Amino acid sequence: PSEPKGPVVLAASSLQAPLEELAEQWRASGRPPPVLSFASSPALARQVQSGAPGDIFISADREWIDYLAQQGDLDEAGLRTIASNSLVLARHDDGTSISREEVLSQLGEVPLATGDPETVPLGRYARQALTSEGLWDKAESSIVPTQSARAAMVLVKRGEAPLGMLYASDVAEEADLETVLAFSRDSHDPIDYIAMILPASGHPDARGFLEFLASPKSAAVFARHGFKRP
Amino acid sequence: MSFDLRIKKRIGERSIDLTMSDSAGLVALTGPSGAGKTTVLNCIAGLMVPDDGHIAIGGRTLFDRASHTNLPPEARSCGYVFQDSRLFPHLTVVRNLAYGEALASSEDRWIDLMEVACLLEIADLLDRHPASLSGGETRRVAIGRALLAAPRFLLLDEPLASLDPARGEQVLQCVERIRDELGLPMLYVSHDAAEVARLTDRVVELPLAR
Amino acid sequence: MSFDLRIKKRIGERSIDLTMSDSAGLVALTGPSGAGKTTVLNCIAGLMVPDDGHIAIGGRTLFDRASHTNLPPEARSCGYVFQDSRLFPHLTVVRNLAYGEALASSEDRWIDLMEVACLLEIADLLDRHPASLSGGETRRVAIGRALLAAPRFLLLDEPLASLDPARGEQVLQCVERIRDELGLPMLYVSHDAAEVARLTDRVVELPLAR
Amino acid sequence: MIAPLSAEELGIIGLSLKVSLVAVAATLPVAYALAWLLARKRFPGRVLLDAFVHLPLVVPPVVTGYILLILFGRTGPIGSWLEAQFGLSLAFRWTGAALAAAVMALPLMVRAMRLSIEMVDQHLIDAARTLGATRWHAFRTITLPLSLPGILAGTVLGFARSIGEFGATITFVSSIPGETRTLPLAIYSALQIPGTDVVVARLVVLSIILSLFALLVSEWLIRRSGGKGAHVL
Amino acid sequence: MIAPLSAEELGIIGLSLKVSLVAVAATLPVAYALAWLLARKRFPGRVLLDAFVHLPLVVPPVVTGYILLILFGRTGPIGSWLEAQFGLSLAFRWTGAALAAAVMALPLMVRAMRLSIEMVDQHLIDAARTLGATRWHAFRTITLPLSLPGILAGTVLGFARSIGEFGATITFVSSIPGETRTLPLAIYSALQIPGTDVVVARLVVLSIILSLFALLVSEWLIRRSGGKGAHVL
Ligand SMILES: Nc1ncnc2c1ncn2[C@@H]1O[C@H](COP(=O)(O)OP(=O)(O)OP(=O)(O)O)[C@@H](O)[C@H]1O
Ligand SMILES: Nc1ncnc2c1ncn2[C@@H]1O[C@H](COP(=O)(O)OP(=O)(O)OP(=O)(O)O)[C@@H](O)[C@H]1O
Ligand code: MOO
Ligand SMILES: [Mg+2]
Ligand SMILES: [Mg+2]
Repeated sequence: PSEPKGPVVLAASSLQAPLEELAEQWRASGRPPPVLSFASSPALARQVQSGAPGDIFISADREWIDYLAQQGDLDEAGLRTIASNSLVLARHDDGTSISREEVLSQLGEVPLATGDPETVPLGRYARQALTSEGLWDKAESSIVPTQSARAAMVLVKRGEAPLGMLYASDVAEEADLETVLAFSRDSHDPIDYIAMILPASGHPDARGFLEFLASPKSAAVFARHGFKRP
Repeated sequence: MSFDLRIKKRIGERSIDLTMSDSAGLVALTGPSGAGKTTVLNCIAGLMVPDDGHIAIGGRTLFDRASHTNLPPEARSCGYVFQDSRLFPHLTVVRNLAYGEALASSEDRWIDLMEVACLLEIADLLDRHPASLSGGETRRVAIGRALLAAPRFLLLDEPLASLDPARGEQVLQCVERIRDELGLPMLYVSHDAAEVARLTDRVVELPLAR
Repeated sequence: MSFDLRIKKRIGERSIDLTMSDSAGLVALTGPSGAGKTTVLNCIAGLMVPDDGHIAIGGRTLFDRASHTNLPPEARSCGYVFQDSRLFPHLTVVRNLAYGEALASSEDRWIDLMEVACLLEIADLLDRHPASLSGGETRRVAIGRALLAAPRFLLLDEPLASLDPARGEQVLQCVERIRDELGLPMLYVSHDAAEVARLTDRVVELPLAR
Repeated sequence: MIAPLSAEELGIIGLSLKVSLVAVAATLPVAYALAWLLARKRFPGRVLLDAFVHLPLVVPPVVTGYILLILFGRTGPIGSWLEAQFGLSLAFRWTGAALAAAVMALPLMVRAMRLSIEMVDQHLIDAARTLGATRWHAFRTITLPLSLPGILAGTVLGFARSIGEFGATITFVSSIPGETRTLPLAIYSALQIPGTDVVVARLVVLSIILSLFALLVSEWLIRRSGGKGAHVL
Repeated sequence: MIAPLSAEELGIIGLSLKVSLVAVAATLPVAYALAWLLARKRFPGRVLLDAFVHLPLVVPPVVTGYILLILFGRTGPIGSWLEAQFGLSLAFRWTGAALAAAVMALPLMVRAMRLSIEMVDQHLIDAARTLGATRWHAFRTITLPLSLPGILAGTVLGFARSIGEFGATITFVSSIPGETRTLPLAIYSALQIPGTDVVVARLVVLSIILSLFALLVSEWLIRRSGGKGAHVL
């Protein structure tokens, strides 16, 4: 406990793998390691709102950033986009090979897991992307809405839902998942991970770590975990 | 032969050893407090298993260690008035009384609920719960419950405890009638010499043995 | 005046009404089962509140409706042998016995644990738990527990129930000694006429009233 | 805030009630049997069974849900068997939500019932046996009614836990409106969007009212039984 | 899988134990007092108090955590007061995790204890009073020891629930390694990263072992008390 602590980072759970790697790099460069705390973006946003003693907040959802800014809980000027993501239609890899057309013909017939379109960012993007491809009306009835991107991925991976609209980053590192269709960036709102210094922050390394996260070197790490450069 | 008993039982630090063969209908069991009278009754009722011996009543073998006979309590048809009454706290008096009656086949019954209620003067208690009964009232209900189960023999552990002389006398007369008219074997535990003398001349005294 | 009682109490469908003024040390309370003897003792001990009346024992007023006096049970210093013994199931015999003794101030005590254990022949039961005692053993421990609480008067609800003649005789002699040597007021509930006659000529009979 | 209930809210309440009632009703006999075993029998593996019953309490709900998914999902060993044999599908169905609620309620129900069974005086059962009752009859007429306070307490606990169950449910059967989106899942959903405090508050109040209602019913049942079940003289 | 525990795992276990033990120890007297009130006293608002005690069971854990955040956060009414008066900070501290665990365990503890208190024969307390015991002394020497089975059952339930508590904790105090990341939060964390099945399985097994241990201790305590607490003759 006597060893000095780095800045406290409140981050969306989906960023856990790359952030832990980056924190390790940061520590290896001789600075006190940051304290990483993960939860869902809404939970973190509410913690920020009630005066969480953190230094940096990284949200996976633009809406909560806007909400906090609106409430006067943060300063929009200090926002940095540190990574992006893209959307894919993935299928459970059951060993058979199957053409894209056959998969698309299954839309609406078999369960398709994705985030809840009403409440979860993944679902919102999925609806936008499918709509722009003209597939939403067909797919809508068979959507299995989950409460997190990761939960949707697990359902497809286990074959509970043969299809899923998932983040590319979640599909990248999993076996049993096969990308059927990658959606273009303009078929949906940008999927950005936004970081900022919290008003309550007093840690001298906070700004430094934020800049580190936004650096090209970090972008490479994010990319290795399936994320895109902002 | 009404009673053909040989019971050996160690309980705590006490060794109980009773051998008795008697054709009298009613046998009194006496002895100092802690001698093992209740333990003997529990063995006969099938609630405890003797370490060794043999239990036959009215010619029916209930327990025999040698032949591994050991009837479960419900098959022994005994009417047991417990020293501590043991009424069912969640049932009204009438449902306590009827508990065993309902389980007996009707041809075995030799007394009915109304007779019992009159005999023991418990007719106005029928809808009450045991928790609200006085000591003597509890005792009378416990006696009634045992009689109504159509028993083939009776185990009475100080049945007159807590009873006033008038009600005690009624119970005694009833016991005498059962002895004389029905000829049911009865084992009667009591500390009252006069009571015992009136009922029987067959007294088995259990010593305080180690 | 040992006893100056006027107790009116309705319980269930029964009305109990007892008035008694007596300077005798030991008064016997008799009456048919369900007459209200236990209820009277409970009122005196402070466990039930009379609907009306006045309770004074040995010159101390314990309850008086007119002046709103109502001492809590623990302030009444009574030694109560309950009809149903009520030993504490989680405590050993010796801790049951010592329960009240520890709460009494030492100058009020007039008997100690070893005397009680010898008198009641419970010395080898001291480390046992109540669940393993026989009926008479339980009774003796309950009597001992009441005596050890350094009471200023005694309420004995059929103290000799379940006791064999030898042990009953010992308890009776003890009661006589307490009566004669200590002069503690005692209310003695019993159904045994001989027992009562031997102890006192002051008998209060509680009728079965509606 | 005090506007009448919307059709959607009514639907959610109906679903929550259905899921919880089915879960508690189905668990009741299992829980009682386990409680009786643990209270009255000494057998090898008793402590293990005891530990197993406590598992859903100890393991985080999300993990329990995940285990249910692995076992009872369409591709899981039990799930595929149920589907093949009985056409019974739990995945993404309200029946799955009921299973999750039942599993989470089980340890609470067992403990309360066990406590009550342990308090039943064995001497009363002896008395029943001498009056001609078989083991089973004595159990039905003595042990069962005398342990009623524990059954009621367990049922209330289990019902409240079912009404509040979230983590295992959402992991096992997702949050499908009208099928598996019970009150807690609806509340969680609303919490995900900024500025829905009023919706959340309404739903929370609704769940509180539901369980207050369950409490009142149980109090009434206890009183109706004359509190007699509570006497274990 | 059966490699010895890593320093990190030991740290997580230590933290989980600390949080759960503090939570249960601190809740014990409060829970018992509430149980006694509910079992023995009739007062206006009794059913409301009963309902209030059940709340953490009914309301989804995430909502409970959110309410704790609002009340006990640094800017919350109670949180800021505690901070100003005693310098006690709960937000994002292990103490906050203990508070969350305590709140979630409370209803389970109260129910079990209440059941036991209700079974204590009032006649024994009467007997104690005639022997000179004040209400308080009779409570300490009769009611308290005779309700020991309920206290133990409640403690086991509460401890198990604390060990498994997730939703309220992560919402209230986040998941800070070494400070608030208890076993369930570590499990959740591991579930977020691909390829961590072994880590998850190890952590789940560890939580099971912890509570198995708690069970064994409680069984041993019951046996040591000679099972005598269970007799309410
Ligand atoms: N579990 C036990 N452990 C040790 N001793 C026991 C146990 N149960 C009973 N005993 C002892 O066994 C002896 C016989 O008990 P039992 O109840 O048969 O006596 P009893 O003759 O009926 O006496 P009483 O006339 O007082 O009712 C008693 O001394 C009692 O203390
Ligand atoms: N809660 C109650 N409800 C109704 N009646 C009650 C209640 N409690 C006691 N009684 C009745 O009050 C009467 C007096 O009871 P009490 O115990 O004082 O009698 P007792 O004289 O001690 O009798 P016994 O010699 O049989 O012990 C009894 O008829 C009893 O049934
Ligand atoms: O503890 Mo949970 O996973 O929010 O029900
Ligand atoms: Mg006996
Ligand atoms: Mg009486």
